[in-house]
Amino acid sequence: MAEVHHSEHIPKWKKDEIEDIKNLIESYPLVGVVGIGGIPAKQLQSMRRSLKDVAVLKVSRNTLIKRALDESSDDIKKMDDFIEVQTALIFTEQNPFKLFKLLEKSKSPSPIKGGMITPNDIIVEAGPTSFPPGPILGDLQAAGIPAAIDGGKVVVRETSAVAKAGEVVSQKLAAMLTRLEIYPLEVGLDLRAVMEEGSIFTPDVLAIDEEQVFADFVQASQQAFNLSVNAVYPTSENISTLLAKAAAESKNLGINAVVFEPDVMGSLLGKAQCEMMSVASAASGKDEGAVDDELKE
Amino acid sequence: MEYIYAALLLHNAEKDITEEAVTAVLTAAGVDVNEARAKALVAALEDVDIADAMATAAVAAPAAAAAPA
Amino acid sequence: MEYIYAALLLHNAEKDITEEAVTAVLTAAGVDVNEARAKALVAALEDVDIADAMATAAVAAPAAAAAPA
Amino acid sequence: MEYIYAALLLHNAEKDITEEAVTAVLTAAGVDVNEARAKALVAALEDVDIADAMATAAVAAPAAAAAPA
Amino acid sequence: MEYIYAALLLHNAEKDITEEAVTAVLTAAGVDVNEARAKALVAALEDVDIADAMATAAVAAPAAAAAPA
Amino acid sequence: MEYIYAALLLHNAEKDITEEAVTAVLTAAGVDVNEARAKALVAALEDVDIADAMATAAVAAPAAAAAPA
Amino acid sequence: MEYIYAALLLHNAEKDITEEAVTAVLTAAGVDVNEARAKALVAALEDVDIADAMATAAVAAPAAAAAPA
Repeated sequence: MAEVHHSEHIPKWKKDEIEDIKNLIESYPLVGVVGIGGIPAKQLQSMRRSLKDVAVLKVSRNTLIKRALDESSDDIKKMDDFIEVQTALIFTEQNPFKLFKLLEKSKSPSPIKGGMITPNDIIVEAGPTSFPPGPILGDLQAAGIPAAIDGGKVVVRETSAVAKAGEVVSQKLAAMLTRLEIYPLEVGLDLRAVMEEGSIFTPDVLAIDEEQVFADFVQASQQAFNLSVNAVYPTSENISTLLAKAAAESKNLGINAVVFEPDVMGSLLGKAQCEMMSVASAASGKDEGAVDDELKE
Repeated sequence: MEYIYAALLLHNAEKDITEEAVTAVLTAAGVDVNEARAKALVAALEDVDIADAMATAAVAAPAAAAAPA
Repeated sequence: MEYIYAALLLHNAEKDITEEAVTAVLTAAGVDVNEARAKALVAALEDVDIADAMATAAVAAPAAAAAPA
Repeated sequence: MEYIYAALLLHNAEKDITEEAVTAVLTAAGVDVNEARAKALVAALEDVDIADAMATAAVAAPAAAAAPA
Repeated sequence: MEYIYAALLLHNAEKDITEEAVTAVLTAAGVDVNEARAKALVAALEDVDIADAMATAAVAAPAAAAAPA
Repeated sequence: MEYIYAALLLHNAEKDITEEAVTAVLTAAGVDVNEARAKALVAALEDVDIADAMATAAVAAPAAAAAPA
Repeated sequence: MEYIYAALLLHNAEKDITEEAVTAVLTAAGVDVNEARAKALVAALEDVDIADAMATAAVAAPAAAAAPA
């Protein structure tokens, strides 16, 4: 793969390829570097097709990509840092955040192959499997998966991490994980960086916390509503609350200040009655003869 | 609330709640009666069925209780 | 209940709740006062914190209201 | 409730709640003012912290809730 | 809130809540009326059933939650 | 509520909330600005501590006697 | 929060929330617009329903209000 042709005589197809990439760089406001490791050729084709209306995916050799970047602007040259292993370029007129979301959504779980390094811990959960007893039991155990027979089925006895992030996954384990339908990898176009107008955006910036955005909108709407009511700026949205607030304040004042208005008399009478009952109860607790019979129920 | 207690006292004693009666009760309790409040009380109670209002108060309680303190 | 209202009236008016005071208020309301009851009430209330009991009423209400309908 | 609305209007506008002010506001609203009610309102509010009283949930205590067992 | 109270007052008095009426009530209260605010109030009330709003909104008050700054 | 949002935006950006500023923001948003509403907004916010007002829950004061259902 | 307010303003005015629109509103408010933030907001709105958020705000209120003080 690592073809190192530093000679002056570059074949024409390579020159054309470099020119092609440079043209793309010039025609799109946004250039992204994506990792395409682990994507089967067929899947890559279908991804390319599904992106057709949004972005152009250009798969090429890293040496040619680098050459094209180097021959473009100084800004674009900075994207060199992200060219490693299996790489493609993506070109779009899209908002980089939208592009990132789109590519993230295109990722799907995929089996890991023997000899590969797992990017995250691989956990095998305790529980039944679909296998009847047989040689598979030994294979699972040999791969380090705590399998046993239970009720005529192969089961995983306990949940355990069978490989830690950064470890190489053995052939045996990889095969068993696949049979258990455990797919530790996320395969898809992995956006490493995009450049737009000289600025580089990496996934840590591109990943939007949508829950936070939603929460911000909730908070902002509340703040706006609070302000509108507290500043008494009547609108069709808050007028009911303003009226209710005024009505409640009026009622409170009427009762608390004992203002004899027909609308609060019921409340005042109820309050008095309740107080009377309570005091009567306290008094009869001391001496039953202190209250009349109608209060003794 | 003295005025209200006086009114309920009269109501319970099955007396008419008039300005004079309210004033008499309050005066007997040593309260300096405000004529306007006594008048207003009687006027406000004119169209209120006290027995009814007290029964309604019991029903209104859950609504009142729902309001946070 | 008239006796209690009389007591509450006196309490609200910040007067002492004595047999004489209760009798005076009730008499002003046209109530034929039962001396023994007035005595008993005054004695019973001697040991009652009326303000407290009234406040309890307010607290008890929401609790009762919280009970399922 | 119009008397109370008038009072709160004045309170919110940081004006004194006097009989004259209440009467003026009500009259401007086309209300036929009852002198006694206006007087009674002013008397009732005399010693009241209005800001407090309007913000404090008044407990309209129910009759039943506190009934002795 | 004085504008709102003016509206409630007019509503209670069964008068139309117009800019003129609101202005008249507020002026009577000694308030320096802001024409734009009176207009905004009248506009906001255009499609609202006031009696309804007073009764229901107390039960389902919208958007409270003290938002952290 | 657009006017309120415009005000909050200006407040957050630490700009003065003037009729001109509000109008500029709304116009930029493609809103056909109503002069009276912009004026009313500025007037309403004049003496308001906005940070406070936006953080204070705008619930109707808990009412005592919400009408029984 | 300026970006959020700008978006709410546009939403309320029934305008499309595009990068250009957000930028225009913020610029009119005198805010130095960060292009990336505007872009991020617009991208986020693909999956965030503002009407939903506003409804949540309104629903959250009574719950908050019901919490004991």
